Amino acid sequence: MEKELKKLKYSDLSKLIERFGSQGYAVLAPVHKGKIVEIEAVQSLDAIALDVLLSTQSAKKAAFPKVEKVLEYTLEKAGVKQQAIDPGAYGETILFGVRPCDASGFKSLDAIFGEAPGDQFYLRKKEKTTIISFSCPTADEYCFCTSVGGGPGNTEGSDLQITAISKEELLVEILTEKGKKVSSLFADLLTDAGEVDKAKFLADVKVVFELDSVVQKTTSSFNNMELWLDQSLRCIGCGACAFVCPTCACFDFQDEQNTKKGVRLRLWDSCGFSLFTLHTSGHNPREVQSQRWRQRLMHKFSYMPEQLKVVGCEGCGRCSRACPVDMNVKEHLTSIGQLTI
Amino acid sequence: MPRIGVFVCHCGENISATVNCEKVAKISSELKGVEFSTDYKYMCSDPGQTMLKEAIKEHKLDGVVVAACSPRMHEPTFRKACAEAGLNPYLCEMSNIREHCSWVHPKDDLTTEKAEDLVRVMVEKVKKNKPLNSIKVPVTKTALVIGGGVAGIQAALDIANCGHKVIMVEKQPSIGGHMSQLSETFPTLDCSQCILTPRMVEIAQHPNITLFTYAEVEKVDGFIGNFKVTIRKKSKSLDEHLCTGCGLCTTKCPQKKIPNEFERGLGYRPAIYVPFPQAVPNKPVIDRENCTYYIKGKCKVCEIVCPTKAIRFDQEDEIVEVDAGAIVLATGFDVLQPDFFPEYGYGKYKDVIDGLQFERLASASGPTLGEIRRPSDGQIPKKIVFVACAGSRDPAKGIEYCSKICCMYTAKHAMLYKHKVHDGTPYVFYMDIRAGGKMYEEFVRRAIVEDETHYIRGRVSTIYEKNGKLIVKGADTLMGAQPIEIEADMVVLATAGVASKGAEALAQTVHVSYDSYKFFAEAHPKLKPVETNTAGIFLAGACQAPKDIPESVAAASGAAVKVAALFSNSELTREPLVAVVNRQAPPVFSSCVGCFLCQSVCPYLAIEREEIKNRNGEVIKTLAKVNEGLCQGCGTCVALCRTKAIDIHGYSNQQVYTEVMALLNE
Amino acid sequence: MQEFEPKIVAFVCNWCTYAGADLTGTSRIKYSANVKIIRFPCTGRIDFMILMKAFENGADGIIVSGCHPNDCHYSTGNFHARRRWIVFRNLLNFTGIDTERIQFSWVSAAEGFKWADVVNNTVARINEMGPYENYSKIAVSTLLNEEVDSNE
Amino acid sequence: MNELKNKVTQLLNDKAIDVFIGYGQGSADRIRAIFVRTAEQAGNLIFNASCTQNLAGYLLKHEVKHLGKLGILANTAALRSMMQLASEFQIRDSEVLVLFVNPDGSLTEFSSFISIETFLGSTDTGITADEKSRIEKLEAMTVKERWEFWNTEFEKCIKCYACRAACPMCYCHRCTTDVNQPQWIPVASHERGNLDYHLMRAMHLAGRCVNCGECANACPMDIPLNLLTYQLIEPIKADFGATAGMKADAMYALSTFKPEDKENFII
Repeated sequence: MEKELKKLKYSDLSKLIERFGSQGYAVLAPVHKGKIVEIEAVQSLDAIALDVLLSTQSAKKAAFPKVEKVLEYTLEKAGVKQQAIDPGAYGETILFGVRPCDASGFKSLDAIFGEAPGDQFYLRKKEKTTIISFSCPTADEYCFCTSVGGGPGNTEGSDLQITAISKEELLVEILTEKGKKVSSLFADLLTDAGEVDKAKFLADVKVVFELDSVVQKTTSSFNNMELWLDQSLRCIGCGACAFVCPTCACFDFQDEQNTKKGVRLRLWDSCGFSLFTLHTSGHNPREVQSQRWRQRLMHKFSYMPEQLKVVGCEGCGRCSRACPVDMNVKEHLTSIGQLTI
Repeated sequence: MPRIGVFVCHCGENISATVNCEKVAKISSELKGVEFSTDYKYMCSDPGQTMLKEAIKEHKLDGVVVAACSPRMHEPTFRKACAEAGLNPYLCEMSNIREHCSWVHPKDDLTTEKAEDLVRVMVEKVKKNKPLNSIKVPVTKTALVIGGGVAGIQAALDIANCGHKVIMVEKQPSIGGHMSQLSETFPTLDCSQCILTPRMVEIAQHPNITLFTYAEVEKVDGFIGNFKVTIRKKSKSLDEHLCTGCGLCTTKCPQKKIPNEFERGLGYRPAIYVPFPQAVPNKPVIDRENCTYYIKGKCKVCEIVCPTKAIRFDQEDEIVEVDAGAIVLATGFDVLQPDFFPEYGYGKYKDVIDGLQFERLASASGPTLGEIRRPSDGQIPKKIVFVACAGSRDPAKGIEYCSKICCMYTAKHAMLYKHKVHDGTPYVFYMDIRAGGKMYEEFVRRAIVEDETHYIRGRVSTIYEKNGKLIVKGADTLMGAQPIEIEADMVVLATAGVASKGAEALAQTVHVSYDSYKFFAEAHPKLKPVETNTAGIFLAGACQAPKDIPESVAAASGAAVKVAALFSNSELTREPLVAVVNRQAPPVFSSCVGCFLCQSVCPYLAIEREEIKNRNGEVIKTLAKVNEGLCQGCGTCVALCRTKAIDIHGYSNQQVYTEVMALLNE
Repeated sequence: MQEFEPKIVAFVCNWCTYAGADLTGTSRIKYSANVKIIRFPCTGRIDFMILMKAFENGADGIIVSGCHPNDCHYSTGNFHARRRWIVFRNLLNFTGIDTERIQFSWVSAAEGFKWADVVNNTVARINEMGPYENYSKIAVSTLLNEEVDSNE
Repeated sequence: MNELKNKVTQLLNDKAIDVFIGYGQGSADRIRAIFVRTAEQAGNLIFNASCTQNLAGYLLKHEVKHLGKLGILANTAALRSMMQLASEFQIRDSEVLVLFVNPDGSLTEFSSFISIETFLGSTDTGITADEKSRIEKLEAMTVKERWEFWNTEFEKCIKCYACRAACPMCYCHRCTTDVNQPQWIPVASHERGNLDYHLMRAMHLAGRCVNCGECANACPMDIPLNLLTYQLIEPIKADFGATAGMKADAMYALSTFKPEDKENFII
């Protein structure tokens, strides 16, 4: 649809949250939890951490939670009796105050879970989720959205985007039908924006590498084990990067049962774990960490662009911030970009 | 899909009285994987076992749960039955719905529900059971007999006569035990020494028997068939090979006033001494506490007079290590210590003595050469009061049991006294007369009728001295508790038999359990009276509970047969419930990381290091490996293992985990 | 609602407490049916995790019982177990799991009476404390029909 | 710092080692582990107050080991980790060349485990006052409050296993969490799975934890995991006289015992 530009008084922002609530929307937003920032259900504006650069975890859990029940069953004398879980049994949700990279992160997930026949547990939740992102007035040295085709004001994936244009005023971009529908809940608070130079209010994030060349060089570096080893020697093989990543979609199925009944759960998984590829035979096609690190980069910068026509990275830098041993993906990609092949 | 069979036993009324067995069988039949379920009056009976076997064949069962008594009782029975029906015995489990359910709970729904729970747990467990094959371990055909009293002697001779080696360890300088102290024995009144000494000599001369006197067991390692025993031979200060036992030294020793233990302090002995004339071995030892040389540093009279120069003052204790396949405990009993009876003046008045002391007085080889004379002045007592149950059956004294032998020996004492002092009058205070046994009741009658012993039913309250007489106050409960006072010349207390000193320590050394009185505990009060809970260790005689001579001898022979049976094969088959370290295909090999914490907890040194080498012979991994010959299956290593690489058959992680799951999730 | 019947699991050593409980039976001493015994070869075998599983699956109380010190059938299993329990209790207490709900005891094969006492006292105590909810609340969450998603 | 660079350069030139594990400048103001394999890379070595990461874990990393003979810049925690690893047969004496920077900036080279043991004998290895007070604060709470506290903490856990990966003592190739027959620890990062995992880990580290704090530092969700194992250090020392990582041949507190061990809860 045609993008609409409106203005909203900062002081009215709290009304939005109240109205969403009264209209039966669940509102998920960044919330301070000690040193970290979680994305959680909120009831009022003051609970929301709008000032933070980024939430510790990405917003993907709105449609792809870390633990998700997909099946229930009972063990009966006759055999196993299943009860399916309705993937649609979720209420309308508004994802509020997240950053553009969170919103655009969903395009990778859409591509992955959207492949026929389509992952209903993800899709039905996503369907019912409206994303109201806040553009980025600041950035830090881990940010590199602009190098992967995004930006501090990138509207891709957002239904509404809000930008602070003064202490009192917010610019509201209505981007999709979904966004329009939600904005109708506070249409009375909106005034026409007219011409606004949004860029003025956005953080300056330098482009540090040329994406196409990184994609192409990554692809052709598959056998350059020296490179991968060099980059990953200090990697300790945890799953922190994958679990905070807005685009990582790998999951594991686990049955939890006692002698009577059980549930099947879908859980986040990570290609960084040695168990991820361990075969029953004891053979592990990715025996060492450098291979797992290679897989992580190849998947995001080679396989996904090739197969899904989307780069599996939004440049949010969460993986690097979360990494216990300071694996810095921006730095690694830059060095790949500088390879001469 | 598993095919489990459930068999619920009524045990006559024992279970069905409080548990609804039909219901338990019915509920169990509804469990996943249960193919067949039934209840029956006596599962352990022949028809019961036959039914079990037929059900296994007919329903092609691959697992069996018998809900009945304690597995400690009948697990072997039913596992054997399963084996006979072609089912691996380790696919059979028992639910204990008798000892742990029907006998301890009232008749109500909860009790039946508990039984159902216990069955469900085992059904789930047995699904995780694996077929196992028993382990063969070699047997050292040598028996260790600890204690050289009549029980130990009997056990040793029986085993030796079956052609097996025996090592006997006795802590006194001579074997013989309490029996060698007795004068005559009930009910036949034949001389104790006369029947015992030939057996003692036989021990000394038997080609299959090695005798260590003046020695104690310090350490026992290993397990059934393969015990490693450390024995300390206390120094006798004597070269036994040179000593001829002439006894010259004992006559010349300047120390002559040492109270004689064998005579219970009624006589004296020198510092270098033979406990009694018929001692085996009949060679002296030096009692270093009382020897002038060891106290003052000079004397050495014995060394000077010894014709064969056999004395060795600088001789040290010797530590001997022996292998044994089985152990017989025959450490006997002690009698209560004097301080136990302030109210009876035992230890305070010379003429209040205990039964064993009376035995010495009555013994032809005793301090009075068989004449009954009171210790204080050597006068012949005209009135003796015998007090039965001195300590026994007396909760106030903490001894609730009946010492069993006192009634009989008290009657015997009265008789011996009467035979020796014709004008004397014996009185016996008793609670009940317990004379069960062949010719026993008749014997007591004789004491009462022929030897005119005055039996008074009642407890003695107090004894005190009054101008040379012992005033015994008591009551005759048969005469309406009428108070009685007797002026006696001497009082003999039939003191309770108690566990021998050091019984507890020994139990801990050999790892057998013991009861609250420190008597060694049998594996089963009725069906395993001579076995202990520790395989390969057996009980003989009064170390288990007070016993008279025939009983001790019978038990000893019983224990001997158990040993002989164990020795009848060169290998013994052991339950395969041992730990095992998992193995996987390369490059993993095992989830064991080789931290070897398991090694440090293993009491049997059963965990070994196994090096995995590549083609070039380089070690690429070091894993723990269980030596199943040594492993006894305690499973301590399993609980410690962080990678869960080590597990134990029969109580595997899968099994115990499932049991908890099943128990808590109806 | 029906009154509270505590679920108590007893993890016991085969050689002492299990035999002791047999003796309780042969002596016909009565105790509460709430306690159900799981047999182990030795307290040394009892993994702390199996106790966690018991709580998770709805146990209101736990009894762990073995041989008196020096009496271990395997000579040292109970000593190792003792250290394990000392540390484990510390940890449970520190993480807010009520150690009052775990009773440790030494019950020998000869102590049929003691076993009955241990059981009855524990049952009485757990009855007072009531059902163990705060653990089971989280313990069974995924098995009940409530959402486990962290976002609702 | 130059002394360090020169020393490592020399070691590499002399082929005394093939790789040196040390600290280098990381992103922003962070410090990271670097693996020096050439003389010029030695120039990247730094050492300052922020160089606190325990590098000992890398000694067991497959790919690092395969680079050849290892040298390492160890802080006190790393030295203790090495002692503990040695007592668990994970590293052998004189297999690794160990350098240590003294407070005055001078270098000490540890030639053998004995020398490390002697050094540790005279070093403060306890937990910090701050850590102590946090533990005491928790201990002052009621059982219920503690339960609530840890529940809120564990709820945050995403089971990324950074704590396990960062811990030098978590070297098992197959952790209990990875065992699925039976599935002792639920894989899911729901409250139960998280509680189980962290209790299990704390128990498995009891008597082995050298209080380096890597677990807590590694946690992206800021869970104070170190407190779980730290609060066991004092009791284990008091009750069993054992402190982890002080001797290369030390016996593990939970695989040994004293017949006279004291407790007050077994009836």
